[in-house]
Amino acid sequence: MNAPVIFQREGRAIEGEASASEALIRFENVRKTYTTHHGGSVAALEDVNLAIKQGSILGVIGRSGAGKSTLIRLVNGLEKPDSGQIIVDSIDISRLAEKDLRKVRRSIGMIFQHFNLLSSRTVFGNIALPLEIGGLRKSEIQDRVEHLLTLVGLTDKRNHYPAELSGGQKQRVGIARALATRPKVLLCDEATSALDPETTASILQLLASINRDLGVTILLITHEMAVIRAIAHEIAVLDAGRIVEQGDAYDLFTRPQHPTTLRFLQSETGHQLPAYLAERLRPQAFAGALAVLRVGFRGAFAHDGILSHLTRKLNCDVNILGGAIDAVADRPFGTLIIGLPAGEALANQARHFLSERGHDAEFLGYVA
Amino acid sequence: MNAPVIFQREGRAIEGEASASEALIRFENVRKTYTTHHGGSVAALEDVNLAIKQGSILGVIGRSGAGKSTLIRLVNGLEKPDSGQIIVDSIDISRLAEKDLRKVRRSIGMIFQHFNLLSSRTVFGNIALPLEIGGLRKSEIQDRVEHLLTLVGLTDKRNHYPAELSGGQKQRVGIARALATRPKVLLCDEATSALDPETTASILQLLASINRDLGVTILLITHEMAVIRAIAHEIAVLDAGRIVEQGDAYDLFTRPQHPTTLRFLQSETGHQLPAYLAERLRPQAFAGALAVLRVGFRGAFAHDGILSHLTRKLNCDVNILGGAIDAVADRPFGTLIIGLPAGEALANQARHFLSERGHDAEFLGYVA
Amino acid sequence: ASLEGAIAGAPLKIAVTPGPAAEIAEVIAKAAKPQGIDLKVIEFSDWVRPNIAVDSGEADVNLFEHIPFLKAAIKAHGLHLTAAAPLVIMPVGLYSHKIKSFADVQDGATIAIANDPVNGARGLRLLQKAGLITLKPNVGDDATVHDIIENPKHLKIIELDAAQLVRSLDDTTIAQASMSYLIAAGEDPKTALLTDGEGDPHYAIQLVVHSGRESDPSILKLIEIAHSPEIKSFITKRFEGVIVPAW
Amino acid sequence: MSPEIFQLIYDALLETLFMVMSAAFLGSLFGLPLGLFLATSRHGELLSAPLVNKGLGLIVNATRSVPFIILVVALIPVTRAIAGTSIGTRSAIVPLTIAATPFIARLVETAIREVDRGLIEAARAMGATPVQIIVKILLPEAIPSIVSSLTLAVVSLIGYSAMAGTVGGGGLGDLGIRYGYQRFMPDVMVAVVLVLILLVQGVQTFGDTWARRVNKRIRH
Amino acid sequence: MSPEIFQLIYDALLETLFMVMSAAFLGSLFGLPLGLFLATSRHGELLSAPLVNKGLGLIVNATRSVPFIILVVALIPVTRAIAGTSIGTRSAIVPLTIAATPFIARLVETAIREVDRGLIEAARAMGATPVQIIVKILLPEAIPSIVSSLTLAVVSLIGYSAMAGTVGGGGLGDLGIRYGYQRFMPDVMVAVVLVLILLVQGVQTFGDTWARRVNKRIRH
Ligand SMILES: Nc1ncnc2c1ncn2[C@@H]1O[C@H](COP(=O)(O)OP(=O)(O)OP(=O)(O)O)[C@@H](O)[C@H]1O
Ligand SMILES: Nc1ncnc2c1ncn2[C@@H]1O[C@H](COP(=O)(O)OP(=O)(O)OP(=O)(O)O)[C@@H](O)[C@H]1O
Ligand SMILES: [Mg+2]
Ligand SMILES: [Mg+2]
Repeated sequence: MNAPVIFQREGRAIEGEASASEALIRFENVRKTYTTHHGGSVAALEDVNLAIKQGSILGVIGRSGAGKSTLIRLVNGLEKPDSGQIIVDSIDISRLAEKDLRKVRRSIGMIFQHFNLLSSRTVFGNIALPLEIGGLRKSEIQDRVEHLLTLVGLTDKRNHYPAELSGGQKQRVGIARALATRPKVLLCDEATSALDPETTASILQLLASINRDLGVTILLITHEMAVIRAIAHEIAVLDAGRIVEQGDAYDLFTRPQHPTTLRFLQSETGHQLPAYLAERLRPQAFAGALAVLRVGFRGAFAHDGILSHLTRKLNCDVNILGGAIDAVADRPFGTLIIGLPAGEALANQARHFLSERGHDAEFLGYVA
Repeated sequence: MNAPVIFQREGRAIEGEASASEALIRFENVRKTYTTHHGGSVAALEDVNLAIKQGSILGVIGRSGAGKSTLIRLVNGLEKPDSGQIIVDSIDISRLAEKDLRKVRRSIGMIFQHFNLLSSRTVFGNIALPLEIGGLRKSEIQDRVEHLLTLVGLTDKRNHYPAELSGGQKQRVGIARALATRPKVLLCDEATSALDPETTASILQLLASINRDLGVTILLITHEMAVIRAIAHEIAVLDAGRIVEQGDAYDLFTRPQHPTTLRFLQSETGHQLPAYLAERLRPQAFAGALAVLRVGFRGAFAHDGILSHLTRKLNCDVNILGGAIDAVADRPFGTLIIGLPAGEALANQARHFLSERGHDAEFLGYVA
Repeated sequence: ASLEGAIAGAPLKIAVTPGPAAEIAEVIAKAAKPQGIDLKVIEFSDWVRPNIAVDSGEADVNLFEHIPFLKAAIKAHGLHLTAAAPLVIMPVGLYSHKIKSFADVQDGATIAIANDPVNGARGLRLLQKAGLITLKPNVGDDATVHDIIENPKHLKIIELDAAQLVRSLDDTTIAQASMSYLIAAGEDPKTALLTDGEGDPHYAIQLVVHSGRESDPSILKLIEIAHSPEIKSFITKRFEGVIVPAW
Repeated sequence: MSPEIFQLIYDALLETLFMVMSAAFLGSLFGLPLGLFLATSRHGELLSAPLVNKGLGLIVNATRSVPFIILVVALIPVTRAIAGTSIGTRSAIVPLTIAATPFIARLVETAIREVDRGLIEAARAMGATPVQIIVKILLPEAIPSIVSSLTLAVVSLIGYSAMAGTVGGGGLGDLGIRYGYQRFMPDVMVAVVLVLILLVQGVQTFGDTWARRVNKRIRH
Repeated sequence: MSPEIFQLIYDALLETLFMVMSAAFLGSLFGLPLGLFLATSRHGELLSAPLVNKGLGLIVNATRSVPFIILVVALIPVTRAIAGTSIGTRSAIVPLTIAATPFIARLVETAIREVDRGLIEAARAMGATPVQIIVKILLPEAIPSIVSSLTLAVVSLIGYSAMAGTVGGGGLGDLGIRYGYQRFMPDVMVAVVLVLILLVQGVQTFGDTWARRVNKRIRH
């Protein structure tokens, strides 16, 4: 068997005692296989080891079909692993009887990828469901649901049935429902995938605040890097059922190691050359050409005026052709594609200058 | 009644004869109301006027519940308008009998927000469905489906049933199914909402290529501005059932007029100050502070080395604190948040310098 | 020779109902075999279709009904049937698990009678005979509960399926019961409070044929076999004098 | 037709209504939980109890396999114990109920099986007990289908109730058989059948309307 | 029990199988399309033909409301025209089929109504004709539920067949009624009932297995 390629960063050990003791959720050598109707079998997860600290927000990313939903569904025992352990709050979930699982589950909220709303209940009724299951008093339920309706902006839809809602409205009902019981752990399977940026932002703010104020541990599956960037503390990258990279969100964003992570982040961090530029890129210099460099910045104030220094040092115009400077986990970082009206020599000089100051710089070619 | 606030740009008339004649799809004063189970009524669309050129890609954006899905469902007659006309290929769809609608529909592909896959058919069977409906020969169906399976990367899942697929895999089946009949018009309701960035990119490339090579007209609902940016030629912005802004994608991205559009784009174009900066922003200058400016760039090579000019002109370091330079509809544009180690006077000078050269610059405050 | 041919050519079909009629028909069939008649017994578990079967020619003869029932059926369904020969008399009696004499019948007691028209009338006439009710004069074989003009003890008269009557003895004060079911249920026919008489040829079960076939040679031959001493002795022995031959 | 016949039909209608409604009510009372249990007690399901499931399934099948008239006879002692007597309209309810129960149970079982698995998962994820899942998820979600099934069961019961005549239960079906079939009074038969059709039509229309009303999945 | 009785039971079993399977086959043949049509012809539905729907619904209800024994007799001319005779196992198939058809139709109707509306929409968006929607969407998606319904119908038919065979050679149910009910032979009755239970159990197990096999919604 191939050993998984795991990149561990900044000494954050996955299986070490230290992390084991502070971890609220721990996967240990978890393997999960599905058998299909036509008799085949699909290895959804293999050799998964993962520790999630109490009170942290873990972003899980990975290609479609990588096993993200499976991973999250193991945490509350909706799926049972073929082998390995899933330890939640010191209890091995996978070996728990359904009856004991129930208690654990009541402290875990889940937002489903496909919403799973009851068609027979109104928006209000759907959000009230977990509270009814928890046995809350009617007036208490009323209060909480009202509050949640306001939070997710569905007060005017309280009496609508799911069939009468738009996709995003259904998703917000799912979110409100998962928050209703004030869980200690929140499992979010693409919780904002059907929401517009504005609503997404407000939901993420909501999630961040319950994480900060109530210490809720959040597992967040998403394919939107912007979501990860906005609230994840840590990231795990799944690829074909294996965790290929995991660690601190800032580190992972700024120095991705695994090709999958890299490709994912490129779409987000301005790493990629805009199409119109990529088309015109030539390997050889020509008259009036700009030399194109890709420069990665990370640090306190990402590049501390370095482009101005470059301008002065080389005495030429620095043209920003693309890229982005942004913040991950509240620390700035970014990539800029710069163009210098210069030949190879000057371009190399620039590359040197930047590298010396701790910024990765890569020569890409020439563009008109 | 309130008249809708429509911002028309660059002379692109919505109802003018010119556009009417070249438009493949035209909405004329369309209004659509739903009645609900509890007796209320919801105005999903009001006074919608819209013209979509043959061969163009229209991105439809708007908040959750704005009426996007309703809009798209009117195009192939899945919903009937209360009043107004929807003209597709010179035929008023809304007045067509189901029988005649069928012919029109066979040339319109649709990707559903909720996938709507047959649970009783395998991936292969689901993709084959529209071809069977179209009465294609078996061998032809086989060939096309194989090709599509490759395109969406599901060859190894061909015999899986939908219940055995991940969310993104289901969505890809829905995409392949919509493309199977090689439609003239493609309606995409959040077609990539469940896909990771990599898969999204490849699907968007696919859509762009069928648009370019086959002239397929595409209506694309999405809440991901990156998707719009990547392939939309035109944009319509829906707000609470009304089209509040529409026009050329580049114009709209670079000079949004309506508050809704603005808010949407801010999340995408680096318009927003990173949270860590926003927190530290002060209105008054203090020792060692940086003056923070937001500069919008649009144009051939977005800012043509303007920051270098600024560096030389003011003789100070220009610090890029955030923002992004990117391309919309293959033309560069962007917003950068820059910091100048300077007092108010110098900041004003910089603002002037930039504004003179056609770049909007806004003074935000001071940061340490 | 022609007669032999006709007889050998097609089997005769006799429609019966389960119980004594079926049993007797089986014995007749056994006896007929050596004589060259192939008699096929078809059991019906309702009382309408054996007549319809004979009327339509799907059966040649039936054995389950007495003349009053036949008359009613002919009238009701417009059939072309004729009684060819009587075979047995199955008396009907009034039975009880609760009382020893009619004098013990309490006010408002429940009495069960048959729910088919003719046997129901038979039961009502027995009740009249017992002095418990009075029927309209001249109602005869189609009397119904609506023809009761006097019911001094306010008897509750319930109509039940024939086979159900015996089973209702524990729930009723008096139930009308046909001997055949009574025997089958293991009750003693002799315990009857009242019967309508072993010798009442009015209720003799008939061999019934399609009108015009009563002198059909094969039918005549069948009647001859049915009326043989062999059959007579079977009936007498098997039914211990409760069901008696009618010829 | 004489006014007497009208009276007969009217009485019979009341008897039928009484028998059918009682049996439908009782049959649902027992059949609903039984069907729910059958649907949820298979191996690996909510109440996973494969042996009990098999046992109950056998009993249900046994009850369903016995011809109604034999069931009536076999149940005489039970009927007597419950209704005090084995004959009459009231006691006909016992075998009718016992015939209706497994029938309704199977229909409910089928309806429950159709409920979206995702919803059960959602409820499990909330820590719902099996009973809560049944009461709060399975039943409400299956209601439109259950209502249609109950409609079917009531109509079938109207048919079954014709056989109640064997035990003196009376009712329209029995009237039709005795007067129309055995006495061949075609006018009575036609009248009875018409009333029966009206009754069934009414039940069906009511059931359909109700099923549509409780169905929240269908958009207006 | 005499070997003769065994022979009787064996013959009756074959008769039952023949009657029930034929009637189930024919009843499905007519009932399936009828049920499909009933489900899809209401106002605003796929084949929207509210009047025809109402008319057919009435006929279905009428057939279902007539007590089976009356139906059998009323159908004698039809039976004779089709089967050549009105008595015997073969001819019992006619009334059984006619009773089974509306029953199956109603069950199928309920099953079809449960199919996810989104799928019908998807097919409509593809330009599918109503017939294509029925054949390619509604039927395959409703199959698990239809199989369960057919199982129910077959079991019910086994019960009904006891009454259809109020004619010699009427199968197990009839044997049970004649020997057990009318001749008071409890041993035969018990034997017959046991065979019936086994038969029904077999049908049920087969149906359940089949329904599970065709259900692709359930994860393994
Ligand atoms: N069948 C219905 N009955 C009642 N109201 C409905 C129905 N369908 C949609 N609506 C309402 O109409 C409005 C527009 O819905 P629509 O599905 O078009 O929104 P949308 O823009 O696609 O939103 P999203 O991005 O969340 O999918 C919403 O407020 C929704 O609640
Ligand atoms: N019930 C099942 N039977 C067979 N295979 C399954 C089943 N459920 C999931 N799979 C397979 O397991 C793999 C992982 O699925 P999972 O749903 O965890 O992916 P995911 O990472 O959530 O993907 P997405 O982003 O598309 O939702 C996929 O290849 C999928 O096809
Ligand atoms: Mg998933
Ligand atoms: Mg939508």
